[in-house]
Amino acid sequence: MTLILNTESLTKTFGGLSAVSTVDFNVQKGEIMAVIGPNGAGKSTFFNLISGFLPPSGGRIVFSEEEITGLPAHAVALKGIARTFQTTHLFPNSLVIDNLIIGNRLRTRMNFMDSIFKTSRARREERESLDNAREILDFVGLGEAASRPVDSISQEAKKRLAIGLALATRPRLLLLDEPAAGINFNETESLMHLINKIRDSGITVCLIEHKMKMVMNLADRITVLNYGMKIAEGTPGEIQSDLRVIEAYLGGNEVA
Amino acid sequence: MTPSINSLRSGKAIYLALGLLALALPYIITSKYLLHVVIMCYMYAIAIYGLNLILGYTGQLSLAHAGFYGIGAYTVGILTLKLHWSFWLALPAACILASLAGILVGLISLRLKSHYFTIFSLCVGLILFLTIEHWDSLTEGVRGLIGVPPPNPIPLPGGGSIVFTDLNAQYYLVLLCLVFTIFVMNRIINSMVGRTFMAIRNSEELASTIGINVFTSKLLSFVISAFFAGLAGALFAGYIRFLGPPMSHPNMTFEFLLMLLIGGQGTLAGPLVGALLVNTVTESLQFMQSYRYVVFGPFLILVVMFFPRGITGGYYSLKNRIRLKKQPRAAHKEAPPVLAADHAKTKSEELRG
Amino acid sequence: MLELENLSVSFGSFMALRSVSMEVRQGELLVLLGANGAGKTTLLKTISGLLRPSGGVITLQGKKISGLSPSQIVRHGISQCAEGRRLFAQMSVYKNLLLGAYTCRKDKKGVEKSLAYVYSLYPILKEKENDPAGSLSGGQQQMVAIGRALMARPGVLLLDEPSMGLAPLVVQQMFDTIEAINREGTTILLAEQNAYTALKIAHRAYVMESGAVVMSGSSQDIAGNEQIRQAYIGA
Amino acid sequence: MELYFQQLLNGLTLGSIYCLVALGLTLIYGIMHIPNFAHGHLYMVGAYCVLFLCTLYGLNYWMAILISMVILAVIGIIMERLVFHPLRDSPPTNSFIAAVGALLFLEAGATVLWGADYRRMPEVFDKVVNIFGIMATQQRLVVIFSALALMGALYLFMKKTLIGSTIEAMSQDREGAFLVGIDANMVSMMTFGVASALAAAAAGLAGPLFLVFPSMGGLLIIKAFVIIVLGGMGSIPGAVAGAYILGLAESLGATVFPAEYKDLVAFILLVIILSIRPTGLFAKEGR
Repeated sequence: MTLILNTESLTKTFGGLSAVSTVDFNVQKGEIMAVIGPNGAGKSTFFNLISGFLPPSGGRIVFSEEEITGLPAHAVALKGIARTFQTTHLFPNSLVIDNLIIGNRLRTRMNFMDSIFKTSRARREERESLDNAREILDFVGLGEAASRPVDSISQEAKKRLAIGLALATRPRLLLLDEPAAGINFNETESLMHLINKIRDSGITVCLIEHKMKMVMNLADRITVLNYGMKIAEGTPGEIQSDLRVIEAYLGGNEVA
Repeated sequence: MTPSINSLRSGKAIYLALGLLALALPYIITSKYLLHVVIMCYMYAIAIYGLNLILGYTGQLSLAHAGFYGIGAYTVGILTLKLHWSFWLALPAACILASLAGILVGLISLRLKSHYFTIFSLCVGLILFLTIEHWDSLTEGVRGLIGVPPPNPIPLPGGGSIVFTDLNAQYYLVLLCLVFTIFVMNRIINSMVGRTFMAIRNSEELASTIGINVFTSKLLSFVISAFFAGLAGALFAGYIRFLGPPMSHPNMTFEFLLMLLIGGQGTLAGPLVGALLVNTVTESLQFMQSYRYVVFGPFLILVVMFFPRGITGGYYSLKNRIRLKKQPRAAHKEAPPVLAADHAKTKSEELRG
Repeated sequence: MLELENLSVSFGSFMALRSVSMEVRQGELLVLLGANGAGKTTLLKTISGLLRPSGGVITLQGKKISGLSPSQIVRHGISQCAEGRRLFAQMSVYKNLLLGAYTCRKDKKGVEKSLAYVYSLYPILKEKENDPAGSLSGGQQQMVAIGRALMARPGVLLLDEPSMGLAPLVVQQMFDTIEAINREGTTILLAEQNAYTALKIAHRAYVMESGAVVMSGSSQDIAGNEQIRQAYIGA
Repeated sequence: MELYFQQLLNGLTLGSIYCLVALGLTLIYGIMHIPNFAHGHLYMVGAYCVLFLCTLYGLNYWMAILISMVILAVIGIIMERLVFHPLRDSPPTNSFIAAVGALLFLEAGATVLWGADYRRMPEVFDKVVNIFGIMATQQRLVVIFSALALMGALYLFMKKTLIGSTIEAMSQDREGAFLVGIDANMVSMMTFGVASALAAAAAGLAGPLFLVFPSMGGLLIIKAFVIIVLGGMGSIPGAVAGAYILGLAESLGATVFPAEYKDLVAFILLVIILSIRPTGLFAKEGR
């Protein structure tokens, strides 16, 4: 096992309050790591730090043996970390396939002169981007829907499309922020299948999720945050029986 | 990404017909006055294509546009009138200068978020206007630049030359530039570069997570937008041959905005449709002159309320809807979100843990 | 007293609440349990009129209140202390409390009485009366939030995760006062993640999972049930 | 030296007028998050109201200001209902554009009704007083002190009345305001009413010093934006500070720069400030 991502005492404070404090976190290459914790535990802030949306107040982030602390979001993406958001922002008026083509942008070198003169580079890159989009679309199971308007596909399909957009950047690490938020429980099955498939294709996955059944079935390891601090880490089995976790979730002094 | 991709393929015949019509226009309409109106429409359309790129495709409302238009016009005016440059040299110089101004303004302003950017751009627009109005030694201030020479004649190989005191010659010059503009815009918006702009319009956050440098992309869009404003201004100088400060006033930007919104922002045909429509209506309401805003003001409000994507956008969504209906496995229509009135999640909430 | 009948809320095709029926009896302290994203906040927001149900009815003492605006619902005697507190951070504690009594502002005497009551519950607020609410500690801010909701003299008080982000010791104090408020006659619907602590003070409980009620019963029954752990951490 | 004192006084006069306009703008921004580009044109309509009430109906100056404040409050409320309320859920650029539409309408409407020519309001307080050797027209002093009085009244309204506090509450936490039963519609209308009345008061006070014409609001509104960006958008103390800073900067700048560039001072100030601090001078961190 090799480490793909680790943070060392990562900290973020907002006006004196620490949303994330001294979190040491690591993800092994090829695993599915889940980050869980009660509301307000700092999970989203933690993702925002890793993906470069927020500059950390302290600590380090190392990705594939390279320090990425403080890099802006687009530079983090270029290093090979992709992410999704809780709310999906797709291009509502366009076709499903069109939403994915842009995912290949970071792999293209063409500038506006290329596009005006349709240079061979432009044509090659456009073709590659389209091929990439098709491939990803098949991968996330939306190949059939390629030429349908985004407005007309289901919420769950939109989720998969949003994940597809992140995959289209060909990341080595994929961060999923509550992939199952906003979809009905009976639809999570196909999503879990997709996440497993992503891992099997060699991409490391790290996700925040509230739906516990999903997390327990999916994750290889789980990190639990509470009050911005890491309180536990381990396999689903270990986490489920960890007293600190139970206390964080259900409150102390178990009466049962 | 826009429906225009499809319509471009299917509607080649229509575009060809429209092109031929545009070419034959001076021989179809005999009224010099009408031809003049069309020339003005084309000129405005060029400037509006610039505005469309930054507002319609990149999602940033810039109110400095008339400033760049003014820079283009005055560059040509000053270079040809005072320094006796050839129009054909002054024209690219005007475009370059407008673009340079765009870079400068963009470098400062594009870091700002939506309303700050809009307010800032309005101030920039006013600064440019006030500078033009007050820099007497260069721009002749409120008197304006009078007697800008027309574009220099182009000698023809077989003797004789194209003379630009002729209305038809002016028409073809402006038409050529308009075609160039549409060509460039079409190429841009149907390429990865255009998709990049639209990704930013959609969500700056999402755009940056897929590796797009939002700032430099916005800057590029802004500069191209300024370039075309400059081009339109330059043509104006060579055609109208009188330049006064009002052409660079933010009110001019508002006019562009009106035409763009009515035509349809974020569509390829929008600027031209808007320019032609609004100007024809304005001209037919000649008697109203400056009062026309009594009608246009409320109209602008109604357009953003009911047709935020303008005529062209409305046409496309209608077409889409029909296409969807035809599709046998049309998906269930999604119910609109029931979120009561206004409490959309604020960004700070989303960022919180 | 407060009754929800087949209440559904959807965002697009996502059903955040599916046909939830619930009954809050006069004078009781009812706790609503469930993990993140189970639909507790959605439920409270719907009762308060901040979200519009896509199906079902809410009645208060027999009168239909679903579909009314948030301000009308406050006037009907339901006030909410929301998740994240939603205080007016730059205003003084006193002003925050006073605004809580906005709907009954005409009754000057009543407002004074409620204020005295809130100060008696939380004496520290009296001391910090003139400080901006945002400058207080998390626990004190939560007191302001509860106090502000009480100022409307509600028949039913909705509390959304009052323990969120608070240190365990402060949580205990918070629950003690909630119990006290209930004892003095205010019906309380408490949405809480901190299950065991909440069950200790509650009369009855409902457990939610994925937008539906999966269990309900007296606090003792629920506390003894292993299924609740299942709902929270899937174990 | 005396010149500087004179300019100081002018700066305070200008600052007072800017302040009343900017306060309204910042209030509206705080509640609705709309940069109301038409606000300067409400000021213009206010000026015409005072002018006509004084000249046509021979009303007392103060009475005229008071009545036009009421008229403008009504116009402001109508604008909120017809233009901004329907757009509250659409993307921000749409409301910006709608504000531009309202601005065009008001300016053209004024031109249609009252013509494009410049008018002058009769001077009411035309005596010159001498304070410590500085000559000042009474009107300037009237402007300065009336503006202060109005600000005081606004302050009392916002801080001492519960109804006034709802404006502040709504701008600090919208959902919190709903939860205590504050009616969003009522507050939005009230905010527009108060803001427009303040603009009318500013116009009435400034009227005798400047000219009245349909496009008089154009430059003013942009200066008002400069002020509230300077002070942090939505911030009331920021708007007051920003207004006086700008007023003084302009009038003292006039002693250094040629007069025709005085309008540029504001915009250059803004460019400099936003280049250094993209969220304004006094903006709070976070958010």
